[in-house]
Amino acid sequence: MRGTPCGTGTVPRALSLRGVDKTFATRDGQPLRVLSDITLDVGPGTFVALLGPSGCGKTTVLRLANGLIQPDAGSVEVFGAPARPGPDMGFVFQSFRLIPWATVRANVDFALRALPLADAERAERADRYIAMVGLSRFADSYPRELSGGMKQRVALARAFACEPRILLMDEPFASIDAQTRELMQIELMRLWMLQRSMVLFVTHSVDEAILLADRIVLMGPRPGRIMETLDVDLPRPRWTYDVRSDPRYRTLRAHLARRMFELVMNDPHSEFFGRDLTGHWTPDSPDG
Amino acid sequence: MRGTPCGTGTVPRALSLRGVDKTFATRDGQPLRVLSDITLDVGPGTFVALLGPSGCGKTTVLRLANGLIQPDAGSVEVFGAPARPGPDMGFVFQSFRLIPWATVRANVDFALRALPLADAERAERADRYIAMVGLSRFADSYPRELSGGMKQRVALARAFACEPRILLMDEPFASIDAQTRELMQIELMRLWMLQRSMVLFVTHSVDEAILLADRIVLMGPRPGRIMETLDVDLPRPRWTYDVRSDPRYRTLRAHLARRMFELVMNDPHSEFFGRDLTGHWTPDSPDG
Amino acid sequence: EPFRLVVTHLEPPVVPNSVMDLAVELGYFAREGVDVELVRVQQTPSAVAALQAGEGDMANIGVDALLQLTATDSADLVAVTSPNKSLPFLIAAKSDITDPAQLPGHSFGVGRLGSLDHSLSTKVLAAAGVDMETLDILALGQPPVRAQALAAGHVDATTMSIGVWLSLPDKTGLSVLVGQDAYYAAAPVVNKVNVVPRQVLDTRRADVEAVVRALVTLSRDFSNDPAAWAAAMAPYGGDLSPEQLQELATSFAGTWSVNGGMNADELRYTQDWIYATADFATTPKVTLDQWADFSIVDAVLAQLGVDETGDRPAR
Amino acid sequence: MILLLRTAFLVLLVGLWYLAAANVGRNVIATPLETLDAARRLAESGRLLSAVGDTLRVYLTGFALAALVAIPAGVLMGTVRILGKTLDIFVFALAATPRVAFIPLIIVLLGLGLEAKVFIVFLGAIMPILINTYAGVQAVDDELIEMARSVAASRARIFWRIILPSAVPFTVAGLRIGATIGLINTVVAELYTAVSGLGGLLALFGNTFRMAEYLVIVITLALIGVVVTEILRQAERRLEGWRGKG
Amino acid sequence: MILLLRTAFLVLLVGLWYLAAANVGRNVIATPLETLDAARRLAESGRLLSAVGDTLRVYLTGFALAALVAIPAGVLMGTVRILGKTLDIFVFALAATPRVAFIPLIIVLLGLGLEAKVFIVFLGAIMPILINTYAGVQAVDDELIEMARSVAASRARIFWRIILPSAVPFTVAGLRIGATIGLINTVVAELYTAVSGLGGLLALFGNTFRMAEYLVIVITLALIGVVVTEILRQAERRLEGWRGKG
Ligand SMILES: Nc1ncnc2c1ncn2[C@@H]1O[C@H](COP(=O)(O)OP(=O)(O)OP(=O)(O)O)[C@@H](O)[C@H]1O
Ligand SMILES: Nc1ncnc2c1ncn2[C@@H]1O[C@H](COP(=O)(O)OP(=O)(O)OP(=O)(O)O)[C@@H](O)[C@H]1O
Ligand SMILES: [Mg+2]
Ligand SMILES: [Mg+2]
Repeated sequence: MRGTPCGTGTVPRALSLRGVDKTFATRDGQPLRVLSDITLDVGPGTFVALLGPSGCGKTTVLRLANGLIQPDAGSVEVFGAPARPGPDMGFVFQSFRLIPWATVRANVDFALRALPLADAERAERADRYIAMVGLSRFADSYPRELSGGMKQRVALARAFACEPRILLMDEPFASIDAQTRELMQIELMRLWMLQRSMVLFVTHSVDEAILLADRIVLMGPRPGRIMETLDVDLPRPRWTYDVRSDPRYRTLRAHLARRMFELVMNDPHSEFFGRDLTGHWTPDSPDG
Repeated sequence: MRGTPCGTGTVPRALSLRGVDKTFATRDGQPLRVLSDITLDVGPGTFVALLGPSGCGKTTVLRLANGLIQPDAGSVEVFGAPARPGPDMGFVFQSFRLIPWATVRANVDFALRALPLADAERAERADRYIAMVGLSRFADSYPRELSGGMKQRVALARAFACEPRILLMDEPFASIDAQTRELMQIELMRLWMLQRSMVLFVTHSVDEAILLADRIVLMGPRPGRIMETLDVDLPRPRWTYDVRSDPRYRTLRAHLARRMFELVMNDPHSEFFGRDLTGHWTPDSPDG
Repeated sequence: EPFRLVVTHLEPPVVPNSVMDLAVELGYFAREGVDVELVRVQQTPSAVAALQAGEGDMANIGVDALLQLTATDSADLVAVTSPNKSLPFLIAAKSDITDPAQLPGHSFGVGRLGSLDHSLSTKVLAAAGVDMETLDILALGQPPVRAQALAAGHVDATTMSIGVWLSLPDKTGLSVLVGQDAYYAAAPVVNKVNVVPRQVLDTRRADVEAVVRALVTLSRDFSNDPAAWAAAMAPYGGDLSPEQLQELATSFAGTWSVNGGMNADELRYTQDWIYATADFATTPKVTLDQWADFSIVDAVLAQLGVDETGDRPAR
Repeated sequence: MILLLRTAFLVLLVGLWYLAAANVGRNVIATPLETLDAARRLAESGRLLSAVGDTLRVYLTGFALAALVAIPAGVLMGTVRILGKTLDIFVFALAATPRVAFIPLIIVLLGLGLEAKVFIVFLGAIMPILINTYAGVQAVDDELIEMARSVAASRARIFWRIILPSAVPFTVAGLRIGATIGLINTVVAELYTAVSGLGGLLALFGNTFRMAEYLVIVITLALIGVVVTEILRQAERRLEGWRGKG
Repeated sequence: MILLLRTAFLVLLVGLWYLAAANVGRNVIATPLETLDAARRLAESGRLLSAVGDTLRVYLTGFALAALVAIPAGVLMGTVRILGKTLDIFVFALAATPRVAFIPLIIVLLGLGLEAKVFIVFLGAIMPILINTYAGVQAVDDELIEMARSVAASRARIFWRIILPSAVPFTVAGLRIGATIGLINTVVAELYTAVSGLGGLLALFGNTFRMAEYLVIVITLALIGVVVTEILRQAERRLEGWRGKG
């Protein structure tokens, strides 16, 4: 474990954001306040899902957690030390960010270089995770020869292969079909269980959030702030039974859907505030 | 209408692929067969959803339909003439493809230039569709200042604004949260009803496919081929009642989920063929 | 250690200055016991820089440059000999100009305003009764450019050396307006000398003497037997036939530096004349002994005796 | 901040110059003070100004022409691949041939005046701009071009809105290099055709070993180069503002 | 196909040359046949070959040194922004100053031999490579750099695997331009220091109006330029293979 635990609690925190503010400079000179007073404490081994309307600042929270950008106010700590990128954190970017001039294998290898591995071991590990995401046949292909979903799987393999203690995942399954997504979810849960890593997982799917997370953080827009934090009290593993018929699942789901509806349609800061909806629409209808 | 209808049928076809084959050259010299004998006829005003595992060739079908690439065998016709890009076809790309040095407004405007519109009319239309996707506040921002979901909405606005007779959409809602996605689905249905345009819609969500489409085309992998075509016989508009409780919906959904499971897990051409699944898993479990 | 002689031509020129190259080729330096290595550069400034960099021991440079350097006290060089006191210049013009008197109103190419060739031409034309001011002067830079410009019809007349004139392959429409003899008669100035840094004069006096001795000996041999020069020059004459070379050799009679080319009267005259040109309007005055050293030539003449056929060694 | 560092570096350079002047002979480097003095004298006599005027006229005309020809030519060669592949080898051959070698021909065809000089500058400046624009167009993102084709954008619009902006960093770098080479070629032109301008003064002071004046001309040339590249930097800042790199 | 078109264009050029030779005086252009004849003579005498050898030695040494210095310097200036912003203006100033102006100083410091010549080539070739690499590094995709930082890649790895490959199109274009300017400067060096190589022959034949021989030298220089840029093209093809543009 890095550094010594500190902060308000006595329990060590894997990730701790306290009173974080973030403002971006925009081109017309107007500053854009993106995050306001974000406070979030996550213990090791916890799976946290981040839910919120488009543009509310989820990606920004992940970048702060990784130490890629610095907050304008407040502190971001990882295992008690200021957050900074390292091999113990893995990031699955929303836009994949593959190196265009590197093959699939070289892209995964690039991330593994920060780890103290022998050459042979590194090669073995890269191949193992490429196989895990089903791309062995394309290990020597360049990103431009891959489909969207295949690129996303390379990004997954790259983050998984580092076997990090903290996984930051930004809509990691958005471009993958339902069945492959399920396979990837299973692999993610396996890794998570095995390594007791902490996961901060951005998703647009309420179902996915309930299926995977210990805790769900709901964010609201403009400026991004935490609206609500919910614990998911469903027994694990959730794959082995029909979790959807559990009444707790149904209650949680309906609640989240209603809250999302409010955030998108009724929050005066929302981009769709006051939007006229022709056609009947119910807040707890399924999310497509 | 462009050209005169031709082909085997007497009904004019909006889009007609016949025996289409496509092979890509890869860097190691090995040709990669991507599509095999794709035949698909779509009448005007029809909404077709394209479903299939990651990397099975869905994007390639869309590019062929738009005339951006040419088939190695077979023919691709739009309203009876060989497919070629034009203002009557709109494409929502999987990777957005915004012009980085153009503002949101200029990105939408760029697509409108091919239409015979006066300057004022064009500006009005761009602003109207930017408002529709909820980005009026960001009309003068550059793509790098937008979140992932916001970029995707710009791509939507760009395609919608052209009000094309054929819409080719490649996972157009993948990066948007559930509620905003629903709003966008409603706008899409509105446009589609209003203009009786033909839509070819790639999605990873079985629910979304059933909710939106007249017809669902299921594709299988390596080489991409059409496995099955299903008509969705549910009354429209499907927003006004709880379509999910309709028994036809449940049957269709279960069937598609099972077929997808087979394609991903049991098809010897699949990347995940023979994958060991620890933990119980049912083929008709929901797609997260 | 070889004695490095810096010359500003790229192969033996078809003028008496070629003795420096030919002395190497014909073994005259070797016979005097000095191992001379020729260093070829394009122009006087490069030659001067080479001497200062210690990359050369002797250089053949323009007298005007030597005077500038001496006057501004920026180099310690002295002239010890001149293998070819004045390069044979002539004025060439379009054929329809047959008399210098026709020149006024026409364009005339010079190297640059105030340059040596400009001043020389002014003097030559003045002797022919033409005021340079009445001509349209164009500064054209390097001699080959001046010749090109004349051949292409962009100027009506210009000064060039006989070497450049002879090598012009196509002279249709051009003719010599003032020949080399008339030119020299009107402007009898020394334009190139061989200089050595004073330090070399002190440390390698014997070598310097040997070099001068070899040059004088070869000049005397060519003066006595012009055919020998024509024969030696045969590989370098370009398009010139052996007959033309022979003819040229004969025309050089009396211009060979058979006594080392150091005539104090000529040098003093040259100095005064150069100081009268525009370039030197603000240059501090110098005296002959600051930039010329006669002791080397005197020592050589003491050994070889004075040749009475030309090149009077006045002091 | 940057200004401070630049000034510090400049002071360092002048210091080095002092040292060099003190240690190398006077006919090679004049001291900074002598140079300043010579600059004042040249400026007062009006000679410097008129030479700068002559030089700028040749330089700017030649450079502007080069940019006007090279950018479209580079885009054309980059987009019409068959044309590019046929011609590029000849472009490189021409670029590698010393401009000085063409001077006799240029004199015959264009004479000794402004046209000849402008053409020599043009020949020097065109190559970097062309080669860089050509490279820039080839590096354009194919996905954006496909998007543009898909919305039925005209060739002209693709050119102006996609290809050209995407090649901006290349073209501006090419213009920078072209500007410096153009200036060098201006001096060459002023030496090898009718002698004039700063090139003429450079030859004059060089041949007569007036090193203080010589350095004034060299520094003037460097300053012209700085001004032109600063103008290009401002232009680039506008065009590349979307990157948000300031 | 491309080969055919290139040959056709070459034939066209030779045709134009014929016409030009027929219409312009003998003092300026020799006919292709005369040139061929001169080439044979020069080649047989061994003079051409030894001159090419001299020139290549100077050229390749100077160019290689320039590349070795310019690429790291450009990357450094592009990544350490404060350094880049401080120095770039001086780089542009130096680039705009005619190399010829430094020749007296170079001769005094480095003499007339190989060192001086190599240094002149180096000075000419370094600028385009540096300016282009600098521009290429500034144009690198920030998102990729962020990704690399996120996986805790070392500075060296970011340099070798992200920055350098992304700047390849810029650097190769810079090397192309640098190669051509380096060759031109080789000729300049051979003219202004101890005369030698192809530059020496060019001056010799130019000054004595032996235009057939002169053209042989010009064409030899152009061919050297072509060979070097073709080698660069092959290198680029390897490095840029991932684009799949052939
Ligand atoms: N570099 C930037 N410059 C200016 N504004 C930015 C920048 N990056 C993000 N933003 C703004 O910050 C806000 C939050 O962006 P962020 O990417 O964190 O949203 P998100 O929650 O991840 O959205 P999505 O679900 O659509 O990906 C948006 O309004 C966006 O416009
Ligand atoms: N330019 C290309 N060069 C080589 N192979 C390619 C190219 N484009 C696509 N492919 C290959 O074609 C196949 C199908 O790609 P396509 O993008 O059509 O898949 P898809 O069905 O859209 O997948 P996804 O759902 O992941 O986006 C993939 O195996 C991919 O590797
Ligand atoms: Mg995001
Ligand atoms: Mg796809």
